[in-house]
Amino acid sequence: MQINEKDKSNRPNENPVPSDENFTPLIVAFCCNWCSYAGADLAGSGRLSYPAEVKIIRVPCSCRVNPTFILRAFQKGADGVILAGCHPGDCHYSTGNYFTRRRMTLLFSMLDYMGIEKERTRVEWISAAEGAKFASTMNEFAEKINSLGKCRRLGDLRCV
Amino acid sequence: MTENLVPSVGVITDIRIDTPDVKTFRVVGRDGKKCFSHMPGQCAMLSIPGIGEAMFSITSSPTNNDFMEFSIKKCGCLTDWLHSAEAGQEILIRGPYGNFFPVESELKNKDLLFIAGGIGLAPLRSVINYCRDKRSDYGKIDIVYGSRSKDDLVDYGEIINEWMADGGIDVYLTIDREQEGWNGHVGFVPNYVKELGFNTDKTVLLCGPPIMIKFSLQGLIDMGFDKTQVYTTMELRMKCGVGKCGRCNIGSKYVCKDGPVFRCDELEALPDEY
Amino acid sequence: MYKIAYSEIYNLFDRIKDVITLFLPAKNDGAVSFSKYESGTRYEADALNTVRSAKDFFFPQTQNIAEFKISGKSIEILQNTEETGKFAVFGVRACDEKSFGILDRVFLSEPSDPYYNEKREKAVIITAACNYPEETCFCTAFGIDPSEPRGDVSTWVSEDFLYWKANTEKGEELTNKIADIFERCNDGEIISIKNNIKTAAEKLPFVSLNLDYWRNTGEKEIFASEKWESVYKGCLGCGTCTFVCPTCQCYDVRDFDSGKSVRKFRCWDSCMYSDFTKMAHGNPRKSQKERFRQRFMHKLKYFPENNGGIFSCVGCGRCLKSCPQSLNIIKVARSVAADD
Amino acid sequence: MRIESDIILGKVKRLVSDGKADRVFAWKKGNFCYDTEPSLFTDNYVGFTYDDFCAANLCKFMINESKKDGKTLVLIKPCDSKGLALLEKEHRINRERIYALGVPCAGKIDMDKIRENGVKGVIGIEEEKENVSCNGDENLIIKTLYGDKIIPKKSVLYDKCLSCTDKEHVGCDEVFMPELSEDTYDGKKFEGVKKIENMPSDERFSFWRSQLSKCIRCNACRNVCPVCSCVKCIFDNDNSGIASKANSDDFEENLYHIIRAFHVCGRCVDCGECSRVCPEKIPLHLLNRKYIKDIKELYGYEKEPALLTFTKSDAEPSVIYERGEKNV
Amino acid sequence: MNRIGVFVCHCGSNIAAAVDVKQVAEALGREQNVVFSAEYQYMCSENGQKLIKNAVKENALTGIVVCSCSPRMHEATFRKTASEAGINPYMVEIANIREQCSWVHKDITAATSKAIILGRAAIAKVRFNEPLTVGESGVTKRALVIGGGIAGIQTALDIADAGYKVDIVEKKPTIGGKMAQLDKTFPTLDCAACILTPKMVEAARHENIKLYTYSEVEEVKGYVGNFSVKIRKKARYVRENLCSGCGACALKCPSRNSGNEFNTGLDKRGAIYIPFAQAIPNIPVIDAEHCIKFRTGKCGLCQMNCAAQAIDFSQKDEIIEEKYGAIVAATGFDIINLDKFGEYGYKTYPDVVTSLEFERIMNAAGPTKGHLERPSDGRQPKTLVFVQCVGSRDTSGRGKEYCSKICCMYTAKHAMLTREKYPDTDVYVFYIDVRAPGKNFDEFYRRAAEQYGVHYIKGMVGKIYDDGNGNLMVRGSDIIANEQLTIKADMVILAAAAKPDDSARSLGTMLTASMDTNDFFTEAHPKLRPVESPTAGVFLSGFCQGPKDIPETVAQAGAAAVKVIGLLSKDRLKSNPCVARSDSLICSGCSNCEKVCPFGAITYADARVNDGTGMETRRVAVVNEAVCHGCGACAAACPSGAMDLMGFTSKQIFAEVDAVCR
Repeated sequence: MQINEKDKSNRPNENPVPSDENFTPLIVAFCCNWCSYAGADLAGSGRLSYPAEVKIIRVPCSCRVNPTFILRAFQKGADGVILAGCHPGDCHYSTGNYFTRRRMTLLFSMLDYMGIEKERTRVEWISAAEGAKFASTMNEFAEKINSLGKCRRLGDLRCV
Repeated sequence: MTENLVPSVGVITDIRIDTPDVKTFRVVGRDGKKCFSHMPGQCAMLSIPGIGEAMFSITSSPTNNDFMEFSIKKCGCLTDWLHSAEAGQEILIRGPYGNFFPVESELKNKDLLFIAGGIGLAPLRSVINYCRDKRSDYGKIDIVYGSRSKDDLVDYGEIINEWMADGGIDVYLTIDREQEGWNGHVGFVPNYVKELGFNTDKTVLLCGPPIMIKFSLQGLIDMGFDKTQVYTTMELRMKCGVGKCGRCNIGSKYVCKDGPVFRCDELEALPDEY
Repeated sequence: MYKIAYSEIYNLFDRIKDVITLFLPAKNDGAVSFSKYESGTRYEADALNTVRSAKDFFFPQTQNIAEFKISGKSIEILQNTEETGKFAVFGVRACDEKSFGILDRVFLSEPSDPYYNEKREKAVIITAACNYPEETCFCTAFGIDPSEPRGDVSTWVSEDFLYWKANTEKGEELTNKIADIFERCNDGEIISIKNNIKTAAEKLPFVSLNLDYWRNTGEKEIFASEKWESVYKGCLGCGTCTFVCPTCQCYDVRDFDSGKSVRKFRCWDSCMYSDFTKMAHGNPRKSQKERFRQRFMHKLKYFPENNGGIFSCVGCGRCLKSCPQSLNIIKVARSVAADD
Repeated sequence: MRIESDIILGKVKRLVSDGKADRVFAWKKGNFCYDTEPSLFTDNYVGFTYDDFCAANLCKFMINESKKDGKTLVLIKPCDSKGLALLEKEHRINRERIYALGVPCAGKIDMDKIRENGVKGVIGIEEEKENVSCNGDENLIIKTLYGDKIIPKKSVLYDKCLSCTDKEHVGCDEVFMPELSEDTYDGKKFEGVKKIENMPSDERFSFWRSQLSKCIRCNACRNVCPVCSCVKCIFDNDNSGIASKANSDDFEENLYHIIRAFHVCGRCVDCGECSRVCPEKIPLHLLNRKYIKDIKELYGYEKEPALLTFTKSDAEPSVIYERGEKNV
Repeated sequence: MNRIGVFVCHCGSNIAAAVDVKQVAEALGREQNVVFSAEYQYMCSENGQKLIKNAVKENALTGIVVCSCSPRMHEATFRKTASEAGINPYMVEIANIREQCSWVHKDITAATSKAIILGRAAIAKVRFNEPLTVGESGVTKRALVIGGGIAGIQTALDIADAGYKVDIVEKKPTIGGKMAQLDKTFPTLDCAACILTPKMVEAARHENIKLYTYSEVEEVKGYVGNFSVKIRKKARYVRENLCSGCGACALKCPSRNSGNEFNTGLDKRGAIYIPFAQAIPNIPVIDAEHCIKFRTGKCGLCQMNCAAQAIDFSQKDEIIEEKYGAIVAATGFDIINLDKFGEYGYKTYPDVVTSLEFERIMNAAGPTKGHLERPSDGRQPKTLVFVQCVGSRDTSGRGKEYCSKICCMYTAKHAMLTREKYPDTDVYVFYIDVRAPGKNFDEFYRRAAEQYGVHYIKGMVGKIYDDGNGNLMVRGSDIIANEQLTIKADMVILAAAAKPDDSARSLGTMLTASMDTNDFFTEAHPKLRPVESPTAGVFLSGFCQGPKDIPETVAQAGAAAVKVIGLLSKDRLKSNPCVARSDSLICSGCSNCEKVCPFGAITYADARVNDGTGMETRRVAVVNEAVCHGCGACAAACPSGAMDLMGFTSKQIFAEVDAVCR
């Protein structure tokens, strides 16, 4: 496309902008059913609060998460994506999270290489007993995304 | 017409179950009127945003001024969706597209022989009803229609109650295999046509699955018909409906624009692509 | 006819830019493409052809058509096409200019395509003669004269001057707005440039490309030729030739669900792609051979059949350069026509 | 010593007459001195060539060829041979129906690089007969419609040849005249990746944005890739949820190339075909090579593709946060 | 068309206090495909469930979304409700608006809008739910134990006692394994043979146990409950049904060149032999490699001397095919090869021996009849040096990184026994650490050091060499005294690292049971399922899972038996329907999915497919639904998207992501 070219100047500033008052980030958290989702439940039972911007999607194992799911979240306007699974060695399916670890390391490394702020992606190992860790991780992550502001480098302009 | 790719909104006002995998949808515009006028054999693009868009032949007769009907067989994303839709559903519609059976020229005053198989009756139904409504313009009408089973005969009710009741129309039904509760003819359409042995002065309108068209055409030629006497309609992947997107061609002809109705001698001059 | 010192060429561009949005060939990360001219943009005068052709201006890779909002059973249609402003394209070669005529036959035939038409009307085409045609050029085979490019304005370049000649009303209009930057001259000044180009063009390897076979043989016969079996083998089934081709015009109409609405757009498609004709219940063009054949049959037989013998090729040579596997229309045109 | 097309052809003919194969997949001389087309030779060898322009990797054609009865002889350059091995490992080819003849490679010439020298209207390319220095730095005489030009051969080799570290064939049935292969490695395999890694993230972003925005989604990179051999690519499958035909938004450019790189991650044989075939000259190999570098640094050498195996002591994803500059 | 019902639970005030449930129900009621929406006090209560059931019937619902507590709480409840209402239980999705919403977000506006979004995500997902049915398969009531050591014997006995048939496959001519070779056991010093042989006899006599000795597993097919195993019964050349076990053949055999495996090669045996006196079965075997008859065709002395006419030189290997419901791996251990440890001179000096060899030397039935004699000259050694951690805890890459666990204690045992029998012997032990964390273990070690006067030296041995006069010189370091020392030793005993038996790797491949880099079988969960392999129906017993001493082995053997019994007691196995599914139209057969599957649930088959371009035969992935656990690793590893996970399909997750981000 040339005349209809996605005019670069029309794209909102791609560099991080200081977050304004009204900015509420959208955070997608993929949690494995056996550890991290249960950890989130435990955070709930313990009434350990974290921002409501965090939306959890349950998957059987962190290894179910296809990179396209993460990119899809960014496409549709997520500002940060976090993937939480059992601690390495504790996977309910014994080896799932080892694959997750490699996949996500490499995927996030590529996003970083392409200039997409690496702080917008994260992998965390949270066991079913770590409700407090779940809450503190989400608080921390949300705070980081807040300071990064709207994700402008990976979203789809048609969706925002 | 310029806004050719932008459809208008239509409403499904009625859904009739014809066979286990065919339903007939009645569509009108939002204003309750017919969306546009057409000629028998022409098609329209129906779509549901996000699901898909496809070309369907308009099965109701142009003489029907109230609504359009589409008989749709379940065979893909969009058709699956439509089959699960309920009355009141809005859809997008654009058209009419393509050419039509020469009802006002070549076919006029001729004896007509309609041969259809399965869902192939859909495009012919429009012509049949058009001819019924302008009965005096046409000669004798014979209809040979067959399907896999009795349950797979589309528009069975209309055939029995209206067409067969009309004078001057002979309807011959057949099904592929014996079935309980069926006293009619059993056998494939091409063979049935041969058995019936029509005069060769008729003009034939033929539609059905490719294999049936092939054998019926051969049968007709064996009976002494000329290819110039036989019309058929084609169906291919269509996107634009206006001969520009470039995918529905058979040789140099675009089915959506130069077709879907072809005379068999024209078709024969084209590369044997389908 | 006007001329301007070649050293003043950027002043010319700046002038045009002030009057109308200007696009011209410029290098972007190693590939030359038509780019919007801003002060500082370097005109890539040496590049004979841009990687992609000028058809993009009228038939862009994606084109919004409409937008739909769905709630419950009802569908609402929203208009989402943007109006195009007037623009000029500088440096269009004779072949590309000729391709517009071919695309017009598709898009402007009834029913005329509104999106294409709008952009066509808004554009001022400023062509440039090809001083150094390349070995891949074979426009002359289609009766195109690289020394005599058409368009709304034609230009020629000598060592010292750029010559400017308006051919149409649109061209005149633009010329009048910037006429003060030029000096007048007469047509005779460019005769030697033209002759040089003609001499160079005569030496090109494919000037004598003979297409009589395609003109004189029936489509059914060519279609059934056994030659197709051997010519397509290297084809990857990619869309490179289609997308760089100035006359390829196949498109797809697709939906995109943004979550808020469904956007309907059309985008380039290629008959070389395996899913081009795929339907719910099968694909009539099953193998790459059939898809490959379709592309060349369309260019060399079907299109001429429907358009008074005009081939859907302008000899720009892009496919010769771009095909990853060195397949191209010349090889096909010759191999299928060959006697053996 | 030069690689002579005729000698290779002689060998091929001998193998076929010995019954090793029934047909030959090789290159055919085209319209121009530099154009060679992957071609199947069944009964004659008209146009057969193997020269400095035969850059195309033929191994992917074997997917279809090996479905046919009988055996196909295919010419395999050292860099292609890994692709063939991978196709075999992933069961995409029937190896028994292929006779892989390894042919030597002394680097292939990139016409675009010649054209970048301002050369137009090429009608012939010859190696300079005199002046062949002992270190093999040959010159090419480019004959054009507008005069001759002399260019050092090494300067116009494909980038993929300059970063080719391995001139040894793997898994071929036979390797012919391996001694003629020449080392063309410039010692800078990961330079390109490092250069980008060292940029600040804003710069990295604009680098890739501007490169990828050239993408026209012709799919040549995918279709030529010996690793991208899925019978149905997710990007072509309307049911996959991420199918797309054109880059309607920057996001789709990113998505396509990120996912493609990810899918070949750990499997990529670094043949460089993706960059060679890109009509827009996007350095796509820099994406794949980033993964090769990451894998090498994080996991070391492994028998299995990196994403299909693991060790319990693998690096945590946090390694990527610890390196480079921070955005917050 | 989807007809979805939404049910929002107040959970008393648990949800309703922080989420405006009315607003949620209203908002979700406006979503596409939602034809019914209601809120209620307690959805999980009888009345709540009745509400759901009625709504399903009255509105012809095809899908249900319950906005309530965590699916981990009540997903099963609502699935049952759906099932009772007549729709497929897997057409239910739960939006977790309690644990993950009302309990953690204080602000009602924020919590309510999040609850709506979570509800939307569940609605988006349920649109793509497919009815799933729980698969069932039968169970063959017979177990296979691979390995006839103490682990295998104990597992088999426990299973057999519970009334199920068990087969033991042992590759050696006799069962008994390593324990049969031991002299005494730590820390009680009771005689290994005395406690083992009764079990061997019991196993042989047990009506539910069938022994396949001198046999190996050749092929394993099938899956949990339905394994089909091919066992190669190697030719003994002795007809088991005729042999009386008199031993005359062995006595008469003129060949005396073969090392006696039972005595770790320290003495010789005939070509026809019974491994040891208490061998079970007590039937000799001909070692064809060394048999004169087999080598030259002449001899046959054994045949002539066999009164029972049991010798049969024409015997062939036999392949037995049997079906099993469960398989237990009990392949045991071996000691590592010491070729890479040149510094100890194991190969060079005959008086440098391994602990297992020492075990035989000390054993009354051993080569020296229990007298401590050194191999080189038969003299009684006066100075013994034990070296621990030979190849264990080794990070140099030559040995094993793990601790072999048993060496500290058996070395203490050896040292103690030596000192007890031969009080005039000097005994030194080089150790890195003494690890004695078992019942009475530390006491045992202290007894060796304190009461028996064994010299424990903390340090490593650097080199063992000959001083030129036929004396072994052991040079090592004493890191407590911080000095180098050299001991003139008559004999050196190396506590070589133990490793899984070599047969474990190939067995693991056959069973598709995952193994770690050391070839130990991986357990399904390191803490919670330590005796199960991730491959369903495969259980682990003994050392093959990790280093263990005898009581631990026996304990695990029992535990594995219980798991097997639990499995065999079922008539039908129900399988989770949320398993992977491969689309053969798209699958390229690349094997990526197979490689990441922890359960070996994926196999390949040639399928006839037609994707619209003609019929073709392709290699495609096939998921064994009975074996798949539904983790989804394959679905994410599949580049073409051919592999998907039911219940969590890509479409469903995309829909959820889209809904969450809308």
